[in-house]
Amino acid sequence: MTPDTIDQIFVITKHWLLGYVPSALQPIVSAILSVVPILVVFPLLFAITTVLERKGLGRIQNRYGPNRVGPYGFSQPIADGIKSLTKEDVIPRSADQVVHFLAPLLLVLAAFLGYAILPIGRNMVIVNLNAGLLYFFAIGSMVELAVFMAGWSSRSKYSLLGAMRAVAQMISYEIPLVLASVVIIMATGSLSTVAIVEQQAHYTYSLPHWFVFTPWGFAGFLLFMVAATAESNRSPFDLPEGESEIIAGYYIEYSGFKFALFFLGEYLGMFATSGLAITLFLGGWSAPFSFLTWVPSYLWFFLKLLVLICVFIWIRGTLPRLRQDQLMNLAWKFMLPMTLINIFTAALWHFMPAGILRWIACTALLVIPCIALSRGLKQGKKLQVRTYRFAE
Amino acid sequence: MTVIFLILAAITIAGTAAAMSLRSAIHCILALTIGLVGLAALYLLLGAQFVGFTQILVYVGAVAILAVFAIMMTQGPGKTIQPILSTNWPAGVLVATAVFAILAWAIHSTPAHSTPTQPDVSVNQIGAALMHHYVLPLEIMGLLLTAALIGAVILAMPEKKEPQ
Amino acid sequence: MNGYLLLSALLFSIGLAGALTRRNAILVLIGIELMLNAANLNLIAFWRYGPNPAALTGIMFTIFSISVAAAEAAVGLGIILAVHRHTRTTDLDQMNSMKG
Amino acid sequence: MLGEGILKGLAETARNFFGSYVSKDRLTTIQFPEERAPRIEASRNFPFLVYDGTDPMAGLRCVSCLICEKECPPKCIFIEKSTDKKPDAVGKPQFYPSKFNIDVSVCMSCQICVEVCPFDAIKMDNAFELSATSRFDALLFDKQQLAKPNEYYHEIHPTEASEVDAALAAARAKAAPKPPPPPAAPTTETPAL
Repeated sequence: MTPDTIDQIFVITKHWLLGYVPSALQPIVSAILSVVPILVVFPLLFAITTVLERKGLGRIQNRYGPNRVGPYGFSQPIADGIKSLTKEDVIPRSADQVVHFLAPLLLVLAAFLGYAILPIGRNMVIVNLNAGLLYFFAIGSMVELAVFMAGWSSRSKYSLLGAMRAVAQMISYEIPLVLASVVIIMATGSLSTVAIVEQQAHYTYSLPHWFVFTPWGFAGFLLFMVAATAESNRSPFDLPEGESEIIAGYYIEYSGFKFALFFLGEYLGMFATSGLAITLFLGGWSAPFSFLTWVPSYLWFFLKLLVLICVFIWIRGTLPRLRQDQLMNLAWKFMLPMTLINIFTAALWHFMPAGILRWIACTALLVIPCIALSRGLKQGKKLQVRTYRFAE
Repeated sequence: MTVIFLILAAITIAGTAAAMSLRSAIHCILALTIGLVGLAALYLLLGAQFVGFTQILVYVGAVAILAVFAIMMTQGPGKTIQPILSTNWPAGVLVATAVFAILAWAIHSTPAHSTPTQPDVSVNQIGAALMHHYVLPLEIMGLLLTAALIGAVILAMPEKKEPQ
Repeated sequence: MNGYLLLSALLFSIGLAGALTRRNAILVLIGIELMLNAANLNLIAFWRYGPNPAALTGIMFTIFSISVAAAEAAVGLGIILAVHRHTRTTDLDQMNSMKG
Repeated sequence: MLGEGILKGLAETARNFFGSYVSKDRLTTIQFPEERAPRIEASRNFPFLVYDGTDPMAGLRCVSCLICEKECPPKCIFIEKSTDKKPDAVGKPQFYPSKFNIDVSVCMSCQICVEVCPFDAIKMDNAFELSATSRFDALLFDKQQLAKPNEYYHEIHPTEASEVDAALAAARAKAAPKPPPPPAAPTTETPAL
């Protein structure tokens, strides 16, 4: 079992299974064989993440996470699953039945479609589109429609408010998301995710050529992650489901399995965007050091995914929720100019000769506008000392 | 090959026909998105991947949401029960069928010639063509989009009440 | 090839019928959007089955036409909102007075 | 410096996260059924009847004077006086309750019955795991269920119990020599603890 066979174990089993299939059905069965593992692995990852999230948040707040169901609480998702399956599915009378039913399906469908272009391991990608990134953002933009359908069809003020907030937030954060990935397209010259990972899989004296180790790559990675958190309505940007103000945003009128579908859709969206972040900036399935390449490639992908999920949970445990105007200001007044400057620095990086001068120029070109922008934006809001007026 | 085409054509026609005939405006938009996704699938069938995904991104992602927002802002509360068709709707339908008849006759009479090769075009070629041969239209497109952006914002902005 | 042309002709006529008969201004705009899409389908069909697919003219034309259609949709909806603010209706039959 | 607040916040939560695995005193949660919080002496839940000696029915201090029944705000105490008498804690023959019911589901543990009881017969218990299946009769405690030995009283409220016992012992000493000159019949001296 040489390391290469372990690495290609899934590809070999797939071809071995394909051998038994009559050639007429070959394409369909090969498609099914490559799609089914994704449909199994990522919902499992969703189950594990719910436990990790609740235990992580607990430990951050100096308390235990769920530790009753199963050893250390790790069969909690099974309990949650059964609970959400057995719960009664209440549909409001005035709701619009068809759209109410279709919304969660469209959300989960869009979330799953996003995985078609993610290279999970060496030549382990479902379909290698040469316009892969564009496909991902096209599918990502369908999620907003599903969110709106959910909010509008339940005909309740809270859900409509939540849906409007969610759609406004997702639209205004889709632009920085796309522009942050334009940087990578410029550097690699191709939209296909497999080619992007190929370019990052080389090493110079055991350090990988990941894009995150370049100034514009690191800035792009940060901008991409902030936009990805906003795109999947998580942590500091979870205004659409602000429990304190509008109870639960667009999925308030859903219960039982459809409610669980919304969560599945949200988490799958989070995995898809962080998977894309790994592919673009953290070198997809390539090993962090040249002497570690004997480890199977898919392990690296899922290891990086777990690290990103822990960072998501960490940020969720720390940062308070942003107000709607702060949210919009951040998107339009800070992220958009920063991504444009980032594209400019990537171009500069491309044309300047390699060397320390290039590093200094690019980092300066990124850091100075960042500080100037944030100082300028803070100027407007004169944060005075908070004064309280108590009732006489 | 034609089976897939027929299915996708049926989806597109069903979606667009529903978009033009449903009573509630938001249902029309959702039906329209189904039609447009069917159309995008047709583009993929024709081998134009880049255009198919742009179509989804632009239409399903942006124009549909824009139309839905516009409807939410203009539609009063509750169901508007006034009739959905304008007064002289028979004339409209007549004109439409006439146009279709002429087009169908024109298509029918042209000799069917088709090159069997599926031209596989990669995104690099499109990018190269955009940047070299069509760079002027690209710049003008950028200008036009910014003008449209500013224009739409100014149009939709509430005017400041000048003191009469 | 003829199938695609017939389909785009049908889409065009559906869009035209919608634009001519519907009462709600936004749905007329949607009808126009549909006619533009029908034209795009025609362009791509001709590019695919046309004599010189390598010239990429069909695709270029469609990309530009999609972006123009998006810009037009934005401006059109802006106009509808502005009109709605004055006349409080989006019903096209009632917008017959040119006083504005 | 830009973004300093976020970094400090993240550092704080990271310290909490890893600290909770390292130093146990960070985690203050008590896993209820397995670990128990230390019982606070003054905590109270529902009343119980105190009896001296070993036989619960004979040693009951309650002389059914019905004051607590009258004073109880939610009226959850029900007493039936007995016909005959028995010697009470001090040795004087008194009535005793033939039936003494407290409806625990109604009682609001206000401790008024303890304050008004002249014979220190009723005290507040702090056992709180009293959940029962049926709502009505299961939560209506009768004399047998309410009676608890004096030792138990010492166990849950030590300081208060010792004061009460001292007062009782003094009362017994004062009552013992008062009987008429004929030599006092040796009353069965209940061992005052």
